[in-house]
Formats: sequence, structure tokens, C-alpha cells
Amino acid sequence: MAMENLKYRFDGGKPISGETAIVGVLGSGNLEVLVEPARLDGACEIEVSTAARGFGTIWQAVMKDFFARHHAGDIRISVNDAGATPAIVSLRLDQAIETFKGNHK
Amino acid sequence: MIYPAEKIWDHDRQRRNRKLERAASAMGGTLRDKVVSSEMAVQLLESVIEPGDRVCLEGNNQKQADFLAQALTRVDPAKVNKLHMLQSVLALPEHLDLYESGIAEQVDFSFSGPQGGRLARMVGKGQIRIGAIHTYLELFSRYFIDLTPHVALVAAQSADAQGNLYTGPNTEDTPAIIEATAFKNGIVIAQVNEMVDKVPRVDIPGDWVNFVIPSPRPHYIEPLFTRDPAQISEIQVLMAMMAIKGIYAGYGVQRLNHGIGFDTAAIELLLPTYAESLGLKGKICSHWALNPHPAMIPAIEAGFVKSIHSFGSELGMENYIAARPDVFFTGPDGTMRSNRAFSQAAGHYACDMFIGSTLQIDMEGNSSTATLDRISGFGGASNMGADAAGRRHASPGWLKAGEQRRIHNPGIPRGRKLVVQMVETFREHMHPAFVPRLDAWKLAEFANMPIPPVMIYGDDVTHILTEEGIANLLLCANAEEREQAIRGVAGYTEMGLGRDLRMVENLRDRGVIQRAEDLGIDKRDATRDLLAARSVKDLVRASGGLYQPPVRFRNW
Amino acid sequence: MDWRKVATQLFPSVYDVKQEGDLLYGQGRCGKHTVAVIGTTNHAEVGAELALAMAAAVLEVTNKYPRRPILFLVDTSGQRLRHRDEMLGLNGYMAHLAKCVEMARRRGHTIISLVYEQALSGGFLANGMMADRCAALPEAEIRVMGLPAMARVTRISEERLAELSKTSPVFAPGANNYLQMGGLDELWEGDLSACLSKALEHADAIDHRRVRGLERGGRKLADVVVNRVLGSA
Amino acid sequence: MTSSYYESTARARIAGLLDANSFHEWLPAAERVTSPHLATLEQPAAFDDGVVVGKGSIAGKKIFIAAQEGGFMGGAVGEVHGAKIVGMLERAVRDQPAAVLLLLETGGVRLQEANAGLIAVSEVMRAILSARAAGVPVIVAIGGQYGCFGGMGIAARCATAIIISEEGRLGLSGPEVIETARGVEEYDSRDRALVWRTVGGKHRYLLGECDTIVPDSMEAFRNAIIASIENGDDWSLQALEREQQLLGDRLQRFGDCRDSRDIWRKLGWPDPDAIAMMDNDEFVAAAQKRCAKQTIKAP
Repeated sequence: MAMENLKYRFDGGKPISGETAIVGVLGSGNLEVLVEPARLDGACEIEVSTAARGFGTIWQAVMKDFFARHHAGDIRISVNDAGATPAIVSLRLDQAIETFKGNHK
Repeated sequence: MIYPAEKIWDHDRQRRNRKLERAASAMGGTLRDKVVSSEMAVQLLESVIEPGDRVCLEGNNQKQADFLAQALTRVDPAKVNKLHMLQSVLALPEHLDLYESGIAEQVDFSFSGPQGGRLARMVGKGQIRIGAIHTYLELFSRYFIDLTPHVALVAAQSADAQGNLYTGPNTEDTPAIIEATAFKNGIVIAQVNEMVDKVPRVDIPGDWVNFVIPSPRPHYIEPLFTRDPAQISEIQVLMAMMAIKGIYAGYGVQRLNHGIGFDTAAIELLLPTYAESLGLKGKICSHWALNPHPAMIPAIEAGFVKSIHSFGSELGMENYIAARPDVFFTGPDGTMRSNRAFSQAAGHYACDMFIGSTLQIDMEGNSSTATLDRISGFGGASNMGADAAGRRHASPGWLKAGEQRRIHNPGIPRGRKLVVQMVETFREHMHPAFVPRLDAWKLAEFANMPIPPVMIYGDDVTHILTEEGIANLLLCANAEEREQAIRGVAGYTEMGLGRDLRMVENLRDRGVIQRAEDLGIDKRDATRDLLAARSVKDLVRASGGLYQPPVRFRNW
Repeated sequence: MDWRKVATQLFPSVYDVKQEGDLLYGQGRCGKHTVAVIGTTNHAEVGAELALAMAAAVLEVTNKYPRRPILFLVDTSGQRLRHRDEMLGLNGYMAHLAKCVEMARRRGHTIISLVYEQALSGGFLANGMMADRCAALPEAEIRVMGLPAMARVTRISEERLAELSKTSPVFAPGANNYLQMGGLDELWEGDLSACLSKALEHADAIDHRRVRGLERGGRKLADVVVNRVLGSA
Repeated sequence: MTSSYYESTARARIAGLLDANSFHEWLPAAERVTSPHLATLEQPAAFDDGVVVGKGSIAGKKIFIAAQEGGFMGGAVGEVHGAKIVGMLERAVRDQPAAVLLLLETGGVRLQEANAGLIAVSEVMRAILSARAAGVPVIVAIGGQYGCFGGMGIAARCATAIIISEEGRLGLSGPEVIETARGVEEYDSRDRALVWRTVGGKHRYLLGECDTIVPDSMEAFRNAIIASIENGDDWSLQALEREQQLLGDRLQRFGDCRDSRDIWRKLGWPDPDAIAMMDNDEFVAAAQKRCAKQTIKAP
């Protein structure tokens, strides 16, 4: 089971401030998301390491929608994935941003 | 000229009598009234089954006449062969062993469940001939028309020496099978868990039964309808919230059936919490055609449910059911009586809604659980997940669905059943639920079927619910809108990514597609804390200790 | 190797070790030291009774012979895999043994262990691996799980595991791998009595295994990580 | 956030048990101290290698804590994972917090790094005992989905006190391992009622293998932890001699029992089958006179 690494960068986001946050667990069908502050001129960088190969197009679309939802810039997001569905990925990304901003419910 | 009196009108009865005489002499002194010892089961079958007979072997996805199934595999293929088997469900390995030895050659059935893979391989090798894959009601119906069994092998809880049967909570298919067999010159053999002096209640009168065999061990029952609440995900909670707010409340659904699965279990567990908080108690979900799902306990205890009629029972629910006769159908002995044929009919004609899951949906909304290497059949969804076009009586939900349909399909006022397919856009291991073409097509080709095995036809489906939202197909003006509505809730699947963004937004503006936020649902509220029970133990507690789950569902 | 043969080589002058079932208990003379001997034989499956008997032996030595060094002779095929032992709390018996060994150490007993035959996972943790210095004969077998079983559980092919085990000591069975990882202090060859004497001289109560693992290159991270935790804000 | 300990992640447990905002993590996820061995095997490696370590306070008392994440590889112990726990324990010897908390959820050694894992578990055992010998009580909590098995089941019993919930399981060999080795007749791992009455919280409590049994809630675990810290520790030869006696008595009294129900009957439970469904308070009250003497607690 070889891993696949994917990288995305979205420019033009609104810099958000917060504290490094990690949500989720790297277990089957799940993922962990780490959000860190980073000086990226308003960009959002995302790096995904996934055990499920061949879903690059889907990740691209999920991440694009995520960025469109939050427009969050100056953050670096690192994802360890163990075959989560897009629904779970989106949910965790949203939770991670909320936690980063300090208002996770 | 031949006088009418000379024509023979009782060939079949004579044949049955010859079989019974053969059996009597084969059993010799071992026969006590109608009771045959289990050691003599194979000889009995060899004496009453003739080559080419239609043999109905009882077994659904719950109760199985497993001892008789094994006995049938042990008959001498030189004496008993080329049988035409009739079965609700092909579930046990023995069911397929029959074809390898030549004892049987053809089958008409409804569902194949765990044997679906092997069945597909055997069909591929030409070892087995499938007449047709039916819905349950269809198959039972044909027992009374052109597929009447010559011999029925059934399972009961207990019997007395006269052959009166007590089938108890898991009565299931037995009455339908025996009715067709006993009154058309067939022979009925029942395996029973125990012999008693007097059965607790007579579910099948003794004079419809020819032989009873005390089985060396109780018949197998699969606890198929038990879902451990611990395994319900937050995504399923979100979908359940959308179902309740967007569909149950919207149509005031009072009479319904739920498919098996965690999606619908989540809905059941949200009734006393989320639905209650929306003020829906008494307004939705009062009458059910449903197996006694343990996940229903909190809703029943909360007073949501007025009645439940069941296809079969569920292991561990016996005491709970017996203690809730206002809700369940129970006999004078206090235990439940189920009946699959009646409950299927009830689900088809008397329910306003069916909601269930599937494996694949195409762009017309057709859905199927058949995959390339598995012939799985249909289970109960096909009859309940079809509009009852013959229905006449009105109810608010049925009328509203009919009105919505008439917006683009004008015609004389009539209602419409709500048929809801509830799926996550991806199943586990990233298998997409939305596909351009159902695997059923390839399966039909491979197995030489006249039509692809579709579980629920697209024109019967009214709503598709995913974590992305609800698509109301009743409101679609044409096939193109319908396709875009489906794509609009297909998320990141290839079908979803291929949607026409502008059209989908337009459909959303018109309420054809409703996302969680359109329904006023905050996704962050979708946590497992909303579940009325988060574990099987919670269910036991909710039942006041009456529910006794099978050991495999315990974690305490 | 038969335990008697091992004992004869360890204690050439005199030893008095009795075998009772799978349990070995007694003492031997090694140079200037009288050494208490506690051990197992017959590839013992360590169940509740055996663990408790070993603990009793440790407590007896602690009470009767203050500061006398203890040598564990290790030959175990692992913890006993029985429903009954689990029901009775086998882990608790093992832990009790481990605690008794630790107590002995803290009361001045030097603890040495020698794997002379087999040491498999759970049977090894509560005695041999609790020692100040842990040694093995070169032919001894030490492992958690064989590669075929590991391949099944991890779903990594056996071929791949075998390939990787050529360069990595981290998962494959073998005394040498444990040596590299720091789990063993040394392999004893030749004059076993001399080896034991030397070990008794050099033993101390500090757990050096992660440092050895780093020095020997088999376990490069453990020590680094411990030190990072110690040095964190 | 759920109030269930069983359903919570390691991080949620820490947040739920400790005083609000008191937790400070060592080697947090952002430092990416991951397992190189999993990377070699091309398997996913968690940022924290499946264990969270750090310091915080509970009821105002300074404590050090380690929490294993069962969701990542069943909480299995690898080189880094084990070393984080060892580092925390050694730091406790140096810094003398009021207690160390170990929230254990683990199947034991991580097979992908089996040798490193086994040695790490051994190092954890020794480090637990070092902390205790240095006067720092070590409190273990068990109540997660994966139980506490393998070498860590031994390590748990090296601690000062164990708090368990009914859902918690504590043992050495898991039922699947025994079933594989000896057959389903020996131990049917799918008979979950059997599994729970063999290694589950209630049986462990009745046998004296745990100090405290609590309902599955964060609050109950927190209160029990606070009480356990108050109780202090008894690391002494006398305590071990008492334990020797009690464990011997247990073998004599129950050694020939075939099922936990036989043990419970001997302990004076008239209806052992009723135990499973008792809620925690009822069970603890009834168990007052019907449990074996605790091997862990000082008299």
C-alpha cells in the first residue's frame, strides 16, 4: 500500500489568525487535519498524504470548495488520510478551521 | 363420446397419496402420528420428492429451514434430481450445493444475500438455471398461479403430534408457502425446534401439515435488523436530520417503512430527540410496516409509535414486543405474529413512504444492489419502494406528493407514494454510489437475464437524499432537470463533478435541490450526541431491560 | 540448550538449582558471587501459576538473601494463551512479577537475565526484560511474532517483510536484532561463567536500552524522543 | 463534544478530564515526530504517532499525562509512541508532579515495528515503576473501544491504581489471539458477552484487578482520578507480599472455574447473569460484599 502525496495552493485568501490545531484521527475511513499559521501572503497551502491512491481529482475539487467556503489565508494545512470519503474530509477541514480560530463547538 | 365421469380429475391428489404411502412404508414403525425422527429425514425426502418436482424450501433473510436444507443435500441424486427450487432467499451454502450434485437444476427466488458471489459463478458455469429473480410479493403470488410447490419444507418453533405448528414471532413466510402447497395437493414437511403436547397457539392447523421432524438443533435465525448505534457516523446523523426536517416533516409522513441500514437506524434514533425538538411527535411516524428494529425502542418508548406490523421478528426483541401489545401484533399467547406476505402488501399499499439505501444509482434514478460478481436479488425494497399505482385511499403526504408531481405532469388528481433513496455519495473504500451505468446491466448480460436486475426503478423514486442534500424528483420538469437534480446531490463523484453548475443553482433556488443550510440545519449540530441511544446497551436500558441483544452485539 | 548444561557452564564450581515443572529455582556460585537462579524451561508457557511462582522466588530471595544477585534463565514460548488465564488476570500476575523484580533491584539486588533458548513477547516482559543486563546465547530465539503471522496481520507481503528485515532490525525475529535495538546488552559466547561475572561487575540499575539502541544504530529515535520530552518547555 | 469517554479521542479525553485550558503538550502534532518505520512500510503515519503527552492540572494539582489514541492502529506501541510515554514518566521522576495519568487504549505492541515496540513496552513498565519508586503515583484509566491489551495490559497493572469503566477491557492476550491459537472452543472471540465477562470492567473490578469502576462519562473518570490521587501510593515490599498472598488465594479459590460466572457465584452473587445489566452505582453497592480483595489498594 504505497502512499500518495498531493499538494495544493490557493492564493488570495483572507489571512486568519489562530493557534495550531489538529482534529480527527488517522484511522480507517478517517483522517487527521493539522492547521498551522504560516506567512504565505494570504495563500493557503495544503499537503495531503493519503493511503488511497488515484483520487487526485476529487481531492482537488474538495479543497477548492473548502477554500471557497472559508477564504482562509496564511495557513498551512497538512492532512494524513486513511481513505476518508469527501464528506468526512470536508467535515474535518471545517472543524479544523473552527478549532484553529478558537471557536469550535 | 367420453362421459365426463370417465375423465380423471384428481391426478395430483393420487400422486400425493402414492407419495404418502411410500413415505408410510419407508418410515415403517418409526412414524408416530405425523412425527418423523431426524435420522429418517433423508428417507422421508426421498420417498415424497420425485424428479422434477417443484420444492419450496423455506428460508428468508431471518428464519431458515436449515436442517431440511441439509437433509435435502444428502438425498440420493439417482432418486431425487432435477428439482425446481422455490426460495425466498438463497442464504446457506447448502442451497447451492444442491445444484452441484444435480439434485436441483432450476431456481426461482427473490434474494441471495451471502451466497450472491457463488451464485454468480455457478450461473456463469451453467450449473444453475435461474427462472427469475422476483420481489417477495411476486414470488408468493406465483405460488398460487404457476409455481405451486409439490413439496414445501418449512420451519416452525414447535409442533404437537397432530402437526399443529407454532411458528411464533418468526412466522414470516410460512403461512404463504403452506397455503399454496397444502391446498393444491402438495406435501408439507416442517422441521420444528421442539415437540410439545399443546402448542402455545395454532399458527398453522395440523391438517395442512403432513410431517413434522424434531430438528437436532433449533433453526437458524439471523439478527439481520440489529444495527449497533455505536457505528452510526456523524454524516449519517446529518442525513437523518435532513430526512426528518426535509421529508418527514414536509409531507407529514405518518405511515411508512424503513429499509435496513445505519442510515435509517440514525433516523429512528433521532425521532425522540431531534424530531421531538421540532415538535413532530404525533405528526410523523406513527404507523409502520417494519421488522422490530431494536433502534426503534427509544421512539416507541417516547410515544412516537402507534403500531408496527412486521415481516419477521428480531432476535432478542421477543420480551420487549410481548410487553408492548399496543404497538406490535401479538397472539393470544402474548408473543408476536409476523407475516411477510401481509406486511409486504401493507408496505406496498398502506404506507405513504419507503426510505432505504442502495449501492448504486444511475442518472435516471434507477438503483440496484447487484454488482458485477454478485447476484444479490431484491429483498423487501422492491415492493415497498414502488408507487402503489392501484391505491385509492388518501392521506396528506400521499396527496402532497401527488400534487407536486402534477405540476409538470398534469392529470386527474391522485396521490403518489414517497420513495426515498438515502445514500452517502461514496460508500466505504471510496466506491461511488452514483454511476453512469448500473452494474446490473453487465450482470444481466453475463447471466443471460431478460432485464437488468433493478431494485427500485427511477420513475418510482421521488427523492434522493445524500449528505449533499435532497433532490426532489417530483418537482423536475423533464429528464434533463431530473438528471441535474441527481447530479446536484452526487457530491464529488464523477457524476456529481459533471453537473451543470448554473442549472443546479437554479434547481436549488426552486427548492428542487435542498442543501442542509437551505433546510436550516447547521452541520455542526450533527453529532452523535443527538442519538437517543449511542450503544446497544443504551437500547437495553431504554427497553427497561426487556431487550436482550444477541451476544455478538454486547460490549459489556 | 538444556538448562543443566547452561548452569554447569555458568556455575562450574557448584550450583543447586531444582526444576519443578517448568520452573527453575536455586543458586549457583560464580566467582566470588553466590547468584540466585530463577527461570523457566521446556519453552514454558507462562501462565498465572508460573508467574506467581517466579514472583514468590524473587520475594524469597529478597527477604532471605539481601543484595544477592538474581539471574533469570529465560526459556519461554510466551504467555499462556488460555481463556482461563485471561479470566484470572494473567496480566496482573505478570505485572506482580515485574514489580517484585523492580523491588528487588531497588533493594540492591543486581538482576541479570540470560535467554538460553526462547523468549517470546509476553513471557519475556515480566522477568528477562526487567533485568539490569539482558543477555542471550547466540542461537537463542527472540521474537514477538514470526513473519508469516505478521504478514497476515499487517497485510504486508511476507516477501516484502523478509526483504526489509535484511536491512532493518525493527520487526524481524532474532537475537541479533534485539542486540542492535538495545533490547539485549550482549550475546554470551565461550566462557559463560566469565560472561556472567563481567555482567555482574558492570550492571547498574539504570535502563540503558534506548542509549544502546542509539549507539548500535538499531533504534535511533527512542533516546532522542525521550530527551526531547525531557527538554521540552 | 461528547461526554462519553468511550467515544472520545485521546485529545478529547485530555480536554474533558483536565482543568480547562491547563494542558500543555510535549512534542505536539506540529513537530511531526512520526514513526520512520511505518514510512518505510509505506503505511500512514500519524503526526503524534498515536499518543499525546504533556502536563496539566486536575482539580488544581499538577499532573503529567499520556493518552493513547485507539483510532490510530489500535493504539499500538511503536518506537516513538513508547519513547514519548517513557520521556514523560522520566520527566515525572525529575519534576515530581502530583501524579502521572495514563489514559491507555491499546492492543499492545505495534507489529510493524514489533521489536522496537516490545522493548518500548518494557521501558514503559520500568519507567512506571521508577516514577512510583520516586514517589509519583501513576493512575491508569481504561475505557476506550480497544481496551488495554498485550504488554500494556501488564504495564497497566504496574501502576498505582486503575480506573475502568464497564466498557473497558483489560487483559494480556486478546480473545482473537487465543481463538487463533487454540480454536473457537477455547475462546469464541465473537461471543462478546463472553469476552466482556472475561476481561471487561466489571469482572476486573470483582476480581480485584482494578481499584475503581465508573460509568462511561468524562466526569466520572475525572472524579475517580482526583480521588485516586488523594489515595496516594504504597510502593513497598509489604504491599507486594500482600499481593503475592491475594493472587495466590485467587488461584486457589477460582483456579478451577471455567467461566467468570462461576467466580461470581463463589463471590456470593446469587444471579451472576444479572450483573451485566446493572448500572454502575447499583453494581458497586452490590459488589461491596461480593468482590475479591483488591490486590492494588493498600488496606
